[in-house]
Amino acid sequence: MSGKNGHPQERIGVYVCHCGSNIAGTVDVEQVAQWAASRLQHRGVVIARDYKFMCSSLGQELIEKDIKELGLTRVVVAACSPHLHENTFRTACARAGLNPYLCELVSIREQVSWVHTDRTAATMKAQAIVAGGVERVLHHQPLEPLRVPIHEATLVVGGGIAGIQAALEIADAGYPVYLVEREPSIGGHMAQFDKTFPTLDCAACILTPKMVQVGEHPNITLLTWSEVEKVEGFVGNFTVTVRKKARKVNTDLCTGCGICQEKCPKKVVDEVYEAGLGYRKAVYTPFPQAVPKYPVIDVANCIYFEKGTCKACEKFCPTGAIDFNQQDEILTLQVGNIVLATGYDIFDARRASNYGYGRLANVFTSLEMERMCNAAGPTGGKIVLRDGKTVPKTVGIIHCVGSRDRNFNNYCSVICCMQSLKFAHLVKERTGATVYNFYIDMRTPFKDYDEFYQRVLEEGTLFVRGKVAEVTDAARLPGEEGKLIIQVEDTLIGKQRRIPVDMVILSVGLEPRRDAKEVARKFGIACSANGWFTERHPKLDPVATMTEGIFIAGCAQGPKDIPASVAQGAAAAARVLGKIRQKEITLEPIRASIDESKCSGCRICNGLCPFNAILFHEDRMVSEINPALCQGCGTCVAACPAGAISGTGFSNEQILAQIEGLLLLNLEPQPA
Amino acid sequence: MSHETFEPTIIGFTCNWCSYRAADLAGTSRLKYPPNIRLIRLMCSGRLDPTFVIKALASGADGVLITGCHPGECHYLEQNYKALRRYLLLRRTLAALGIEPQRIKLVWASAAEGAKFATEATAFVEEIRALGPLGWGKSTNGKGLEGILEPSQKGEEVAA
Amino acid sequence: MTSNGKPKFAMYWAASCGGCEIAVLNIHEKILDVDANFEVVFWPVAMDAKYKDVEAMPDGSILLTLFNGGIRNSENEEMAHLLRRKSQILVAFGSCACEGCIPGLANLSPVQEIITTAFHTVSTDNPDGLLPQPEWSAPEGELHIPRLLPRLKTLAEVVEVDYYMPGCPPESHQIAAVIDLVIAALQGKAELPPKGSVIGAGNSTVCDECPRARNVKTITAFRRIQDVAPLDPTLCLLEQGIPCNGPATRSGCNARCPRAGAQCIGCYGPAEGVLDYGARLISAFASVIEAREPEEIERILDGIPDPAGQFYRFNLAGSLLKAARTVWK
Amino acid sequence: MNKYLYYPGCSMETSARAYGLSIAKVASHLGIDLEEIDDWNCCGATEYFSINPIPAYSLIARNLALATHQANGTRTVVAPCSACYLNLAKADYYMAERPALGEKVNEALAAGGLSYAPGTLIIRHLLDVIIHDIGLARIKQFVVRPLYGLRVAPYLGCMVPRPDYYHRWSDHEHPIELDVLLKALGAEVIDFPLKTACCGGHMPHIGPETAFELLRRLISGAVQYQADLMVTVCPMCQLNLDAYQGEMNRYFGTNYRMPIVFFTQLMGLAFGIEAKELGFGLELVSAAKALEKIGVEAPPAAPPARPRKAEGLPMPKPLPKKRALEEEVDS
Amino acid sequence: MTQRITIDPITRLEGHGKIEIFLDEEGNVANAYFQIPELRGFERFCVGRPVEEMPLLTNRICGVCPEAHHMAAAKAADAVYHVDPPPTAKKLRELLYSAFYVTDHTTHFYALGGPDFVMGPDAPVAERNILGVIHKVGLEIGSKVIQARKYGHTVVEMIGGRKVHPCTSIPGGLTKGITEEERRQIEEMGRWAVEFAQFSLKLFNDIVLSNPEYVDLILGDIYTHRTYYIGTVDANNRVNFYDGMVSVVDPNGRRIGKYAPHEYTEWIAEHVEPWTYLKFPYLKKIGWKGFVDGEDSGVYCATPLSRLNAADGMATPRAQEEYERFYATLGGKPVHQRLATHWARLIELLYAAERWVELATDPEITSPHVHNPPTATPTEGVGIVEAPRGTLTHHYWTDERGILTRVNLIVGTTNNYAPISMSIQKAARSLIRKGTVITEGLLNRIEMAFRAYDPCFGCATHSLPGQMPLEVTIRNAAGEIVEVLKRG
Repeated sequence: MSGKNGHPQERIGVYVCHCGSNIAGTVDVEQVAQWAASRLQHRGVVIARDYKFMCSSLGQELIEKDIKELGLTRVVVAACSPHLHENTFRTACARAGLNPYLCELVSIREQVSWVHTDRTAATMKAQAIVAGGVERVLHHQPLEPLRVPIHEATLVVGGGIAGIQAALEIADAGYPVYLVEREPSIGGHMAQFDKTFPTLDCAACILTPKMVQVGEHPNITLLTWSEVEKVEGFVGNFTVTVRKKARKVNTDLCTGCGICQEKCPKKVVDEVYEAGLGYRKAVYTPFPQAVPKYPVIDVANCIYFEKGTCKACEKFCPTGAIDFNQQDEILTLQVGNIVLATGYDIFDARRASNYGYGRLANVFTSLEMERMCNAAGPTGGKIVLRDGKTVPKTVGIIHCVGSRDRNFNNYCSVICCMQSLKFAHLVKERTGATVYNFYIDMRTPFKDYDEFYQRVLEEGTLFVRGKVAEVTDAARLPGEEGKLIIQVEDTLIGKQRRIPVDMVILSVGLEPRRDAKEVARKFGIACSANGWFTERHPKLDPVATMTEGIFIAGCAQGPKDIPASVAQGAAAAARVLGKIRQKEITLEPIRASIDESKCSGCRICNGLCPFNAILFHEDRMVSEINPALCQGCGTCVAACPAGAISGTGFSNEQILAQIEGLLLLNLEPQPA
Repeated sequence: MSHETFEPTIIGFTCNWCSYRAADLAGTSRLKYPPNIRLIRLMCSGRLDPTFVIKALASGADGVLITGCHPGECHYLEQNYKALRRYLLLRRTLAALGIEPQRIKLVWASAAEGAKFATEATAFVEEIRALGPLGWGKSTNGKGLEGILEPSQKGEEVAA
Repeated sequence: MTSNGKPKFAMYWAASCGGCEIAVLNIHEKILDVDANFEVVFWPVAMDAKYKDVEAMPDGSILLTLFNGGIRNSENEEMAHLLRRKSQILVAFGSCACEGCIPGLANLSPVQEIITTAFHTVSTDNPDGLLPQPEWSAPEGELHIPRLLPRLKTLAEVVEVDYYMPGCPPESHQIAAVIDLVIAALQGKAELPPKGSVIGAGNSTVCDECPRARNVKTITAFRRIQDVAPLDPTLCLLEQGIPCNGPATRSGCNARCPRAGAQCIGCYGPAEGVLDYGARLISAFASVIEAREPEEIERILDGIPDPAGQFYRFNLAGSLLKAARTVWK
Repeated sequence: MNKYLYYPGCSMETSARAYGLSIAKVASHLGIDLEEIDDWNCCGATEYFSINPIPAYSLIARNLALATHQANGTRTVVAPCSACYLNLAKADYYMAERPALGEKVNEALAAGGLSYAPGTLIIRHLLDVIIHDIGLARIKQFVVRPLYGLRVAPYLGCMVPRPDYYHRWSDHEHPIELDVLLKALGAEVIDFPLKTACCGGHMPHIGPETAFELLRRLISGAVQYQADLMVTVCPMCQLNLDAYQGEMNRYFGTNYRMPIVFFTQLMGLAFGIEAKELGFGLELVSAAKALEKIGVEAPPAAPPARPRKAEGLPMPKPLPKKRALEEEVDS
Repeated sequence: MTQRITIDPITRLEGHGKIEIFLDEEGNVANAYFQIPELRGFERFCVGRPVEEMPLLTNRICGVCPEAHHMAAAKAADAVYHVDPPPTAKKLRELLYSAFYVTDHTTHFYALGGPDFVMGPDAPVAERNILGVIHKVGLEIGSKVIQARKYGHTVVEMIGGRKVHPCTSIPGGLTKGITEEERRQIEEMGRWAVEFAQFSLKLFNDIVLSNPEYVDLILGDIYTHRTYYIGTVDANNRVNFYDGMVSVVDPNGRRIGKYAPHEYTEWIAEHVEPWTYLKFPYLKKIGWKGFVDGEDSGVYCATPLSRLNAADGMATPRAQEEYERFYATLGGKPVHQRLATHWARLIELLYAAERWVELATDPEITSPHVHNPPTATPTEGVGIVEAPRGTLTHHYWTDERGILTRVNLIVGTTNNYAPISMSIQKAARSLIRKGTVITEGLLNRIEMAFRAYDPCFGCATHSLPGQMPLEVTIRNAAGEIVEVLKRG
């Protein structure tokens, strides 16, 4: 093994840190240094020092001095975790003219002094770790960090409030943005809402101005009724393929007058915008303030596309904008960064069949309720039963439907409590009905939220603490006939209760988009088990992902309310702008490469790379790795049966040598 | 070495993003585990080449602990599944060579699971202690494999 | 062949099957070049030779020795040392000398077990359970047979080796090429490769020479060759589920077995710079298995009923572990 | 011809003879070949579980073991009784889930030279088999005397849809398998909210008052919905609702006369089989009056699956799994 | 006074041997032990391997006759899986095998056994080898010899995938067939091989049979043993190498029976001596009576000579002629003179070549249907072929997955261990006498004694590889070493 035959030509310096008493308290650092100097001399160790705080400027200067005066060619620092100070010592070496990657930082604090108590054992382990570092560093090679220029444009996926915010921030900073939205209009869920808690200001009133801004912004290319099909490339240089679905409406001619919608004879239940509670036409804009204003023809439901006749819209369109032959367009975008704000789906209340949604007419979901309350909604803002006229006298609002429930989702959906309070208020305000809230725990954090709770309490809404067992129309006691009976254990009085109501509102939870996992795969980012996109760090890096250049915002990352979504949108934008301003980014030069002369073209590695960095040349029958796409995980290095793939920074030689070191295989015989 | 006093030597492989950080967290949280385990940092459990494990065992380690991100949380998306597969096949092969498969162990630990790392490490050291020395060379004699070749070479000839 | 100042050539077999000798004879006409350019001083299988002469020769007086066979008993070891002393260039010739080959599988069990098994087969008439004895006093006197080493060793484990020439046996065209090279070097027309290199083999693995069509590898099941019917004559065997060792086995044989519809069993040993053949193969096979759930993976792995044999068929003695644990104990 | 192993259970010959008779008729009509398991024993529908699980499970497993020996060509065991179905399924499931239990049970079985490997058999309820193996489409073809005008309350009880180890049912709270079957027969099916509520189980013996309340809820529910009769899939439900209806009336001073019949009996009728052969008349609360209605022809067109009012707000569609069944019956 | 001469190592036989000779008071030979110091453990380490690998693993028992092990293993594996390969597969295997026989017998005659005759037993050592032969008989013939081996190997490679250690036989047949183009070449080479075989017989005739000194040597008592003989024969009791029943004849040439592979344990048993790693097979029905010949001793012989003795003739015309001439010349069946084995070998060479052509011209031979996938559960099976050096028996037991649980091998040369030992003893007795001046040639004659068997201890010692030079140690009655006769 190359580790054994040694590298006499290398001159290694070993530096053992006391870290005050953090290390020295448990490890005999002087001993470790002396040991290294004697037992590892024949491995090239020319100097081994211990010092109070290696990371201090004095400590660093010590290293720099030795590099210069002793002509060190390798440096091993035994101190804290590389995640803390690797950079510090690398830069120190660089200052002294030594390639920073010829320095190895091994942890004898997190891995030794802080986790062990026996001084002798700890010291011995520290020695082993140092030996490992020395053996390893012998095989280090000088490396240059990779520099990649960053394309100025940014792709924002999802036109909800988070995406809108991100797009505007970046565009306002003067950089081009592509905003891709699946639906005919941007606006997302917020556009469906009536009021927003806790301030009760009208969602449309605060959202539409932003939507209009987006629509008009010179730096924003708005691509609605479009979906991302493919993402290739890497931070700074993504190539994105977008399918712009055929609107069947020529947007250059369309004025958005809406005549086509009036004249269209085909009525369709609007499952998306009206949450299934209302109707739209086969040619439609989801709502009056839609941005862009242009309608789309819903081919699946259009009579013309079904039967070949009708064309009412075409007949009446004053500008002849209807174009039945319009085809999908495929666009290729060059962008440097990507923000994913793809939002959420609501929990499908039909799954909790004990609450009877879908079977019992007067059980509604919170989203249906939003539409019902909305002045622009199917009932013009009137709160009525499914029959469309009867005003409810008693209303039950059930919290945590599909959330905090092991049968469905264990997590808390964050918004339901406040939303339920909002409905309680609206229902009271508009119908004067008696309102019950059935909750497990009230969760009203953040500014002015709990105040709102107090207010609703004062308004006389009744709160029952308990998880509802079932909603049924099976009357059993006098007074229950024709009502919906809510069976619940009131845990505050410890009694089973049957509460007859006219209307039930299910405060349904938030779930990841049905296709979240697929999207994650498409963009090469990670998903948590239940499908929320995973952030790089839950606290310190909440909007970045493990994949350089791809950021996340809003509910795609996890349930959150409007303020939080907006904040994240802005945060993601800030991160993107930061990158753009760097002009280029440097990547750790930890990369795999293939020695073509050794590659047998067996294609074992071809399918292993999640970043598609490995390409196969049919002509030469060899594989090749694109260094810019490679993220350096080393899976292919480990998999190559021909040993044709090597990885910088973590080469076989380095690891094997470190193993020998850790096992103290190549020690100078004990001086007698 | 007799069983009571047997102190196993264990090599642990960690991935840069989850389990190494878990180890760091164990440290910063001052959680204790036995000093028998010495860690090597890889970028990803997918980098784990079975050669490393065999090399460690052949060079005097009594056990090898392999750690990585939880399935579905791999920094590199799904490379830890490759680690899982290699681990399962390697175990079978080692077993066929008479090495107790329990001497290598795969543990998932997220960056937040410092405590889990410490408990798993402690548990593993005990498991290996119970199994006794592996006997492929002694880590401390400075010669690795040869270390145990010597005795067998002294008694080179075996009575047929 | 009379001594005539020609450089001296020797070929010797230790624990081997003789296939290497045959492979050398199979260079056919080339054998005459050997005759023309070398004085063959020692080659038991092909000629009467003088052991004492070998001993008598000055150290380093043999230019080239092809040593085949593994080191199974002390005599093998002595011969290895003797020929090392006498030879300028000592070549570990063939899989046995390089990495132990099939006989190396003996390192899966203790030598005692091996002997006991051999002397208790169905056809053995051995009521008293007799076993061969190193010393035995026959009525006429003492008889001796050598004792066996506890495990089979590779040549490099007992002496320093200049070159390695893998293969079971090495392909004749490779042998011919090497002989040409040495002759050319003798005439100063060529450079010999640096000591310790592998000669007479390719730099890549068997797939490199295999004509079979290949796709991105994914394995959903391993299958035994006799169960695969019909065998696709043009598609990669591994992709047909047959555990072919080609991807990890050094090239140089021109992918003979895969060409003939049989999976590569690995006789050319590990590729350049590979430390442990089995480990590479384990890693490669496991990496491309199409499954995520442990149960599912285990189910697929059941398709490899004999991992030790599959991954260390030729390489056990030369692997990092060298032998099964029972042998070390 | 669909072939199944048949586990009748103890009630077919006694309290639920009507069920037994009608099953025989309907099965041969639909070409369902039910091969009775030889020497079957009690399904273990006792309180024994709470005393000592091993004998309880062994008792059940014996039936499964016997079934495997007989299983030539088929792996499916059909039980018409919900309790039998549940217990057999339960044994199969837990023997697999808890290997330790499996071993113990097999030790016990070994005494009789038997053994059972969990998962070998598929245990299904008769209703499930009829819906999914025969299919509503084919059933419709057999209907010669549609049950037009008969208003029925489909009642499953608790043991068929729960815990539903193998996810066979469309819903645990409100499965619609029985509903669509009866619709296929031409009956007018009410959306009976209590279709999986408790029938009282063993309570009539232990705490009659409790049992009566439970029965009252069910029967009054069916009455509210103006059902002509209740349709069950379980001998115990049928027994409780039928046999204790009188006492329940006495207890509450009510006067309900709700006939309780087995779904197979109605199938038989719709197929044109004579009422007597289907065991009608064996029930205590006579179904005669209800049956007269079927004599009445000139039926109203079978009501649509889910009436959607012209005005008012649209209802959400049911989940795909249910929709499929409904579409099949509507088609 | 003691004289010492040294021969070392024993040469020109594949594998190794060691001879101990004890003298009595008069200095005459009291006893001679022929020891085999090796044992490779295939019976042990093949356990646990999948049975389909045996044709590949057991190849490595012997690189001189891997084809024999490949075939025996393949046939045993077929039996284990209870599967019958398609006719074409069987014919291709036999074709490969015939071509191999040509190569192997050629190698032995010209490179190993021949030199003793061609160069003469007393010729200078340095010349008593294949190159010597080539020098003597002329390069033109030398290249013929090389050609013969080359052609044989080419066919082995075409059908077996490799020149040495073929790889195409699997349970149920072969992994591939041959093309018409290949068939044509094979036929061509076959026809050449027939001529070469005839040429070789003529050469033997001219150099050996026409030399009274050699004829005496052959017919002389030194190399004669009246033992039993076995050999595989076809339905018509003609010699067959690949398939058939094993025929057993007694020292008077009477056939005492024939056995099928799975019956071998009823006929063959192996005797154990503690002073050697090799076992001594003998005929169970007759029993082990020690190293003696005659009707009462179970010692038998399995060589080309034995095969001729055990059969009623050859299955091809020219070989049949030679067969008849053979017995006519040597005075009828059975022939007990071991040195006649060299002649018998050449007759087999001719048969193999003729069979080669027969099969190459078989209409079915190019059919693509060469594999019947096994369907039955694997259990146990025996495969027998005639290896050039004797009847080769492979016997496997597997579990239901076809993983070997037990293996038994009785290898060609092993059959002849007892007779070889006897030949050596006899040679020693008759050649080493008080006051005998032991010459190079004389020691070579001792070697000739067993070289006739073309013993392959690479094979025989399948049970554990290891090199072991032959040394003849002579001890006096006191057990002191009188001399160590090492070759050289």
